[in-house]
Amino acid sequence: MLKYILRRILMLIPVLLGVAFCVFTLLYFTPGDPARMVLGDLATDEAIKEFRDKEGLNDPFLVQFGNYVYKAVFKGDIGRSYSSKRPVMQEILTAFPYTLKLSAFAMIIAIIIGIPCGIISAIKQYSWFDTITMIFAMIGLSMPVFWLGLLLILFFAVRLRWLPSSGFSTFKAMILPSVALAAQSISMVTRMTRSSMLEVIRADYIRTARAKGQKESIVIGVHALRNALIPVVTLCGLQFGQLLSGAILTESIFAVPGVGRLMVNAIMSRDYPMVQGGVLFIAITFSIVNLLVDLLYAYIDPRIKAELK
Amino acid sequence: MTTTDEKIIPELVRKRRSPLFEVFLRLSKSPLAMFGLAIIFILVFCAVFAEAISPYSPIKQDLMHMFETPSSAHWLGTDEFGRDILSRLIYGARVSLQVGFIAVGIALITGGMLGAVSGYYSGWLDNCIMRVMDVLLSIPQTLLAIAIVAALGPSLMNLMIAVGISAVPTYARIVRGSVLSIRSMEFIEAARAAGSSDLRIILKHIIPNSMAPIIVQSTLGVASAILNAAGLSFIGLGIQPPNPEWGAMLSGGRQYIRDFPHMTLYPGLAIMLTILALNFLGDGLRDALDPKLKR
Amino acid sequence: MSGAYIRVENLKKYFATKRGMLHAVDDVSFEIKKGETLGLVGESGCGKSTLGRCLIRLLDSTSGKVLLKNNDDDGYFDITKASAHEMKVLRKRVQIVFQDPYSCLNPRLSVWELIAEPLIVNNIYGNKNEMRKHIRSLMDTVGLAERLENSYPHELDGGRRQRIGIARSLALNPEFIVLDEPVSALDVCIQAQILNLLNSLQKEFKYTYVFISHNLSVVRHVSDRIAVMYLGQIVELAEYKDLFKTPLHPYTQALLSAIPLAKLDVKRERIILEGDVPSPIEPPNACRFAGRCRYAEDICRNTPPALREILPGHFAACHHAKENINQ
Amino acid sequence: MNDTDTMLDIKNLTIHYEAEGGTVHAVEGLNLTLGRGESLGFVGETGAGKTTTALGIMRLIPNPPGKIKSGEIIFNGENLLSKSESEMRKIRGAKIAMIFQDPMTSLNPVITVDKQIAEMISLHKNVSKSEALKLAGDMLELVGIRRERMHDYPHQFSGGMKQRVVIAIALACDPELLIADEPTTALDVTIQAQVLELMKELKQKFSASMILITHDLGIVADICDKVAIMYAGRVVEYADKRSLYTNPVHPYTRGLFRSVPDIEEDVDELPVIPGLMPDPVNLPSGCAFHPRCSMAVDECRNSRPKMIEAEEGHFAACPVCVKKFMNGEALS
Amino acid sequence: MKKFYSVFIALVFVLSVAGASLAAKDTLIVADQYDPTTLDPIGHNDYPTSRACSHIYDTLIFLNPDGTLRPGLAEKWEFITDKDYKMYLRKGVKFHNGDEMTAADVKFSLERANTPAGSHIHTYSQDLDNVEIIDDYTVIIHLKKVNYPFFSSLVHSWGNIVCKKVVEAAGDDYGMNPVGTGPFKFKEWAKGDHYTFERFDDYWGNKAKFKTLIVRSIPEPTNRTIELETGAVDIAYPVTTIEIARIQENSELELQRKVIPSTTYMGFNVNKAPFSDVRVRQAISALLDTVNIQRAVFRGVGQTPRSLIPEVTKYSINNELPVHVRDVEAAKKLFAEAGVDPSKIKIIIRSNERKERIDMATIIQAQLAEVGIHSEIMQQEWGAYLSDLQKKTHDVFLLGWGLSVPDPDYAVSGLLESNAGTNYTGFNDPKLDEMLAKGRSLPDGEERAKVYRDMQLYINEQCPMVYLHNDEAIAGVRKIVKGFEVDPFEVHSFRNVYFEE
Repeated sequence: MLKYILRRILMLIPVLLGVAFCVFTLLYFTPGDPARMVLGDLATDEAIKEFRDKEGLNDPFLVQFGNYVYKAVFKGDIGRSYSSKRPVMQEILTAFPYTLKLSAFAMIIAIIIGIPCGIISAIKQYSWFDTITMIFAMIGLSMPVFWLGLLLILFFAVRLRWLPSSGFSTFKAMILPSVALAAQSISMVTRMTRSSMLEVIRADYIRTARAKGQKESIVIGVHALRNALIPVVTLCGLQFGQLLSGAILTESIFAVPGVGRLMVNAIMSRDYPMVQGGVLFIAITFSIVNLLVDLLYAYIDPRIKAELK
Repeated sequence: MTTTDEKIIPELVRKRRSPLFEVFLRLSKSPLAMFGLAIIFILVFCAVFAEAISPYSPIKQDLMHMFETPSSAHWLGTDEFGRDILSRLIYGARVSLQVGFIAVGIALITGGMLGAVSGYYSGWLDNCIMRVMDVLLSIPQTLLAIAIVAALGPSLMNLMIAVGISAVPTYARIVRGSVLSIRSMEFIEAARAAGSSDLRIILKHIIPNSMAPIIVQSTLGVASAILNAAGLSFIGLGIQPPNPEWGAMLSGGRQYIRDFPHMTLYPGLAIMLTILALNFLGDGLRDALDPKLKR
Repeated sequence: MSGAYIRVENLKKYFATKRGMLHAVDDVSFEIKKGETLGLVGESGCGKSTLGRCLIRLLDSTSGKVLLKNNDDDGYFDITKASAHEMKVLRKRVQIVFQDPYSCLNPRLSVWELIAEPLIVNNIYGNKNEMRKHIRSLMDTVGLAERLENSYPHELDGGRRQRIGIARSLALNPEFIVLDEPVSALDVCIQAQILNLLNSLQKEFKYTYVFISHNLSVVRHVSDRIAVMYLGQIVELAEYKDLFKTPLHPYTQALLSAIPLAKLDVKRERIILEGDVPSPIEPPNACRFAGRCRYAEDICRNTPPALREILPGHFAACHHAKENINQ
Repeated sequence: MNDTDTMLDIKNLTIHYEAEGGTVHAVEGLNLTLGRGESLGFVGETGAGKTTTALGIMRLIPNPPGKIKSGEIIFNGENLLSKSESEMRKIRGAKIAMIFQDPMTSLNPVITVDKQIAEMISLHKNVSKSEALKLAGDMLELVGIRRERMHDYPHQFSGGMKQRVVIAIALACDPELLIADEPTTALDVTIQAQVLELMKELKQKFSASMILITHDLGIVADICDKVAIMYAGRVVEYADKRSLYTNPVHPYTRGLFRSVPDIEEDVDELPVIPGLMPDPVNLPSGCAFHPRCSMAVDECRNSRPKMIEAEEGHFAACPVCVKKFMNGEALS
Repeated sequence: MKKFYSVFIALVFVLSVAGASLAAKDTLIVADQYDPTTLDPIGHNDYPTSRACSHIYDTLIFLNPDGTLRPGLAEKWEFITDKDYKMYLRKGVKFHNGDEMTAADVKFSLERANTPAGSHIHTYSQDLDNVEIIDDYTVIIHLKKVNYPFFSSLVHSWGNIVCKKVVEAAGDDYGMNPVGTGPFKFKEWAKGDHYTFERFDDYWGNKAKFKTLIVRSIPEPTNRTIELETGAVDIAYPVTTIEIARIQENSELELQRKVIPSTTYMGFNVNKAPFSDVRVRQAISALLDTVNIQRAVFRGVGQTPRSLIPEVTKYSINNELPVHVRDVEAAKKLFAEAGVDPSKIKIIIRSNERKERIDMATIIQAQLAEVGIHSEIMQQEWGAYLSDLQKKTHDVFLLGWGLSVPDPDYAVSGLLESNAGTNYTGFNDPKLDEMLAKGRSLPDGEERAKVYRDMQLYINEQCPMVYLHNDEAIAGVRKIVKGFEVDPFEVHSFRNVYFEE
């Protein structure tokens, strides 16, 4: 198992190099002079030239990229933010807990609501509950998060004044963004649980369990659920990865100072090292989450565990 | 050889019906899918005949009638420039559908080709392509799209390119997966046994059989492309004003949400209905296309 | 020997897997006479389907030869070395019918298109009318009603689907057909129908068959000679009657004794084999059956037995084959 | 048949599935009796309704789409169809156990085999958890699997071993009736022989009654006492083994026997039953077999044939043949 | 599941109660639009950062709301010559780390602005030659050349005095660990969300009347107002037009507004045809109903400027000039004179994504269309926008210019002086450059006033830009908050704020 994990981590290296290269290329060809962005519109031409020299912005493309990778790999240094002058890593690590909390809450909400709804829907296929749940799930899936966010603000913050409309420092403030972000995940988890459950409860071993005289609740709750959860776990993992990195819109609506907003601001202000580092960080997080999901998988499904060995 | 059994069971007589029609027949059994299809038809109609059906020009300002709530003159009210929201929504359908379909087209053609090549000629080429896709997949779609728009500059075309490119890996994976699964099926072997060439096998056997998941994914993909584009517009990286785009309208109405919620309500509703319709249709298509492969 | 229509010499097919080389077909040699049916029996995973596919080069062999007698002279042509172009010509001579009558038919093609495919890809007919005539006659030959030509495979039952598969392989007028478990997915009644069909086709068109199956009674019914495979190797090869009367290999004996007979009062000694078939990945250099064989001795565990002619025309790969004659 | 010895009596059982194209008449007015200690071979082709009948006895018909429309299933004098779900649960596994066709899929892939067996034991026997696990190990040994392997997952076993586990589960609580639904179809011949041998042995040991569902007349000849032949949702012939194998009466039974290639005799062409099984959505009128029957008369088309006793304990649902048989005429 | 819900609800309840009780009135919570970029006073040139720095640091001189100056860290000063100022420093001023502020710190702080670290505020510091230490409490600031506005610029946050020792020790990390002499000391900064400062008890002047200052960054104007209404924040700025009425109507809130020296304009690229022709510029200016554009977009906030030097800045003749009137006929005539067919003109109007600017551009577009001028709006994100403007290939653009220093020179030189980095119009006029140089070299007085009067008239005649909007600083304040006043330079101070329940 350990060998497998190591191999997976090794396999990450080319992917991350690729990510770094992609982002580097993209930013290289993005209009806008980072020197100007860093030094401000009042800066003199000399200052700008000096900055470009110092930061190596005049070097050929590949040299710049090589330098970056060299520093990142051998010195663990992914640079300093142009705008705040702080180390990029520090900036990300300040922002990351917000995003992590936001995503985790959203994921928890999605799981708490999605899995039971999916199970009930599957057991009572074609019932009114099923129909309504599925329609709601579809609506949740179709609801643009920025619109849902606005509606939530309108009702819960503006009309009812129950919850604050922005910020992310108190528990109350976390509710609206988490719910807005969770909406899509709830729908996806519900749908996935339902379809996976539907497939599983038709499986032969469920019939075997029933033939033993087992109670329906245990047949569903033990025999079916664990098997049905396997694809749901993958989905949750993927979703969590998406949430972690894709909470950009939610963060911008609710002014959550997370990684997503950090990234958007960095892109807007040509903060190259920040964008680089941020995307790399997100890619790493994403990959680690995927790895964890695969391990969790192996935990749930002994067949996969056997393959990993 | 006798054909006795044919005399015994005579019910199997059938006329040649186009497979497309069959799919439609099955689709028509799902009310939700039909609802989706109807909405899409209305949207396409709006998009095509926007000039004819919208009551006002989408960019004509009327500073005397700003922020009007819905009335008989302006069914959905007016915005901060006194522009008719209904007309802007109708024209917005054109933009959104364009973005959705062209972006998916870009993603489908690029991703589909990469995926097909990757799946059919497995080996180092497959490995190469899939590692590149892994790289793209590990950058979140929205972020990738933002970065691409930022690099190319905001415009309708660039928006479509950005949304399209960011969806390429998804299609590459789906196409590859479906090519792989079909390639391992016995009828491909049977076709080879019959002497079919690679090209024929790809064109006649693999592509038609991998269409179902791709069609479904494309339908859902149009939905997510529209959503993605609206998201980009919402943060100011989309279509340039005064062109009507739903995400931008939503973003524009955002600061008036307390006094004039109609400005955010209708564009939001339009986006949601469109996505909902496409999702319903996609789900319906999935069911309608499926039985051919599994039964 | 010169009468042989197909000669297989030391054919091997290995697959690389994560856990090592899978010896699917391991050093197999035999020959097939023109117009006969060679039955190939064995349990799942013994390599019989792989062998069948190697025979007509649907799979490339690892080593060895598959020699097909030329039509115009007495020479042989090695299928395993045929170029792409030569294969295209050969496809018209060698064909296959697959086991699963569903997955071997493209679900998007109608019955008509399915049967027409071999004709189209080999450019048999320039004329549409002639092709139509041919397809109609093929359908008639295999017992498919004309009205089914616009149906799709999923609308048909297994028997009819298998008829389509047969029609496809007959379309090019082949000489040699590999029948890969053509009836095992079918119910007994349908199975009988298809067996009859295959039988009458052979009579009419003088086909040479290799009939692959795990069902011994079916194999016996159709075959002239039978080869028994175990773990990638042929362990016994004989005329069907000889094989059933005096099985020489202990595996064949066990196999035969395991067939449930739909008859009462047949006294048989049931030989129940212990355990399962071992893994075909990196098999030991020994008699592969030794682990389950009740006669196994040291020699069996150390030296792999060769396929020897024990009785006239009756080959077996067992160190004790001679002793077994009397048992 | 002596009434006191009757363990299972199925009367007029009708089971339908609601499908898109219409109602599937899976089982249509089926009658069947099984005495204590007997083993019954239940033979028919795919779609004849064998498995549905078995699931009907277990009351495990998936609903929707399936539904037991009418009939009675008298087990030990009590009608199973009038039992509540919780009463039924006490019967399943404890009194009636079932072995399913595909051992590959009938074990839960994420639970170790000892737990799967112990589950059955805990449900019906008043033992502690550890005791149940110990008993599970005993059961495994009984079916010929070493005890060390009790903590393995199903995927670690071969097909034949899995089927042994399934058998262990079924027999764990000493059931009175064992229903085995094609227990060896998915297995290779030599493995099939192993499993059949085991079942014979265990049946003896547990003195259970058994219903063996199969399409293989050879297996029935090997194991069963009684045979019922099923066609299109009905039993068309029922007799003890000897009587049926020596004197098959119903034309379908005879056709079935002849379709199987014989291992000792050479025939050029197998005598086949023409045509196909009827569409269960659209069963023919009268005798469901009449469209394929060479002996069909008008009566067959119009009225549904009843089971008639041809000789003692030998029933067949074909008045024409029974009459001929009783008259000593040759049945072609 | 039920159990979970009850726990969940209880948790929500407890946390909300806890949240409410935390807000005991020893804490001032403020909502600002953005987060500071850094807390290094010379590392930026934006309002949120200036505001944040103003709480931690002091400048040598302070600015009164009326534009006059008063002593800060310098008790008094004298002009030795036109370009040498002697500053007498206040004694006993403590930095937050306990060190005393001395002349060395002043020298270090001001000279540091001329290093690359100070590139953002280079305009202000560029004429500084060096700072001479006389003794621990006296310094002389030497300029390279006469520059009267320089002295006023010392009130800008670039003139904040930092602790030499700390800055040198911290290096690049200083921006997160600031040490100043101001009334608040740095406590914590949750980037993107809020920063927390605490009262500095050893402050040399009047100590703050509350203990903790929390400034939250809330970019959405609606959200700022909501938070103000719900009492989650005590002061919120900036307040946008749409929110004004809401605050005014709320009996618990007070609205403060003040016209400020900030100008939004539409600039022409004067080096690109047809805008190189002054008549075309004038014609386009005449075409635009700027007064109504301003009204439509800002609806009662601010006004349409008539001069480049804002009304509240000295020497402005804004109020003497006539109101801009749309005159389509005059425009047509000007086009005719210039020999330009307006229907053949194609303009790309550039702007960043700021809503009001886009709104104005949208109306401009419509008004230009009335004489057949075809225009497109190109909305760019800030980085690409500035970078494109640098390339000087643009047609027209919308941009703002705010004054942080009360001197008219800064209103003009940054925008139109030929060598200014932010001169995006490309205006290159020796006459104007000369006027600017002259204005800088004169002390305040009649003569200087005349220079700027002529300058304003000259600019209006050359029309390198169309003035669109003169902003107001608007803040919403809870009525329990006393002693707060919006600052005309938008660097709002909390030094005198206290609560009255």
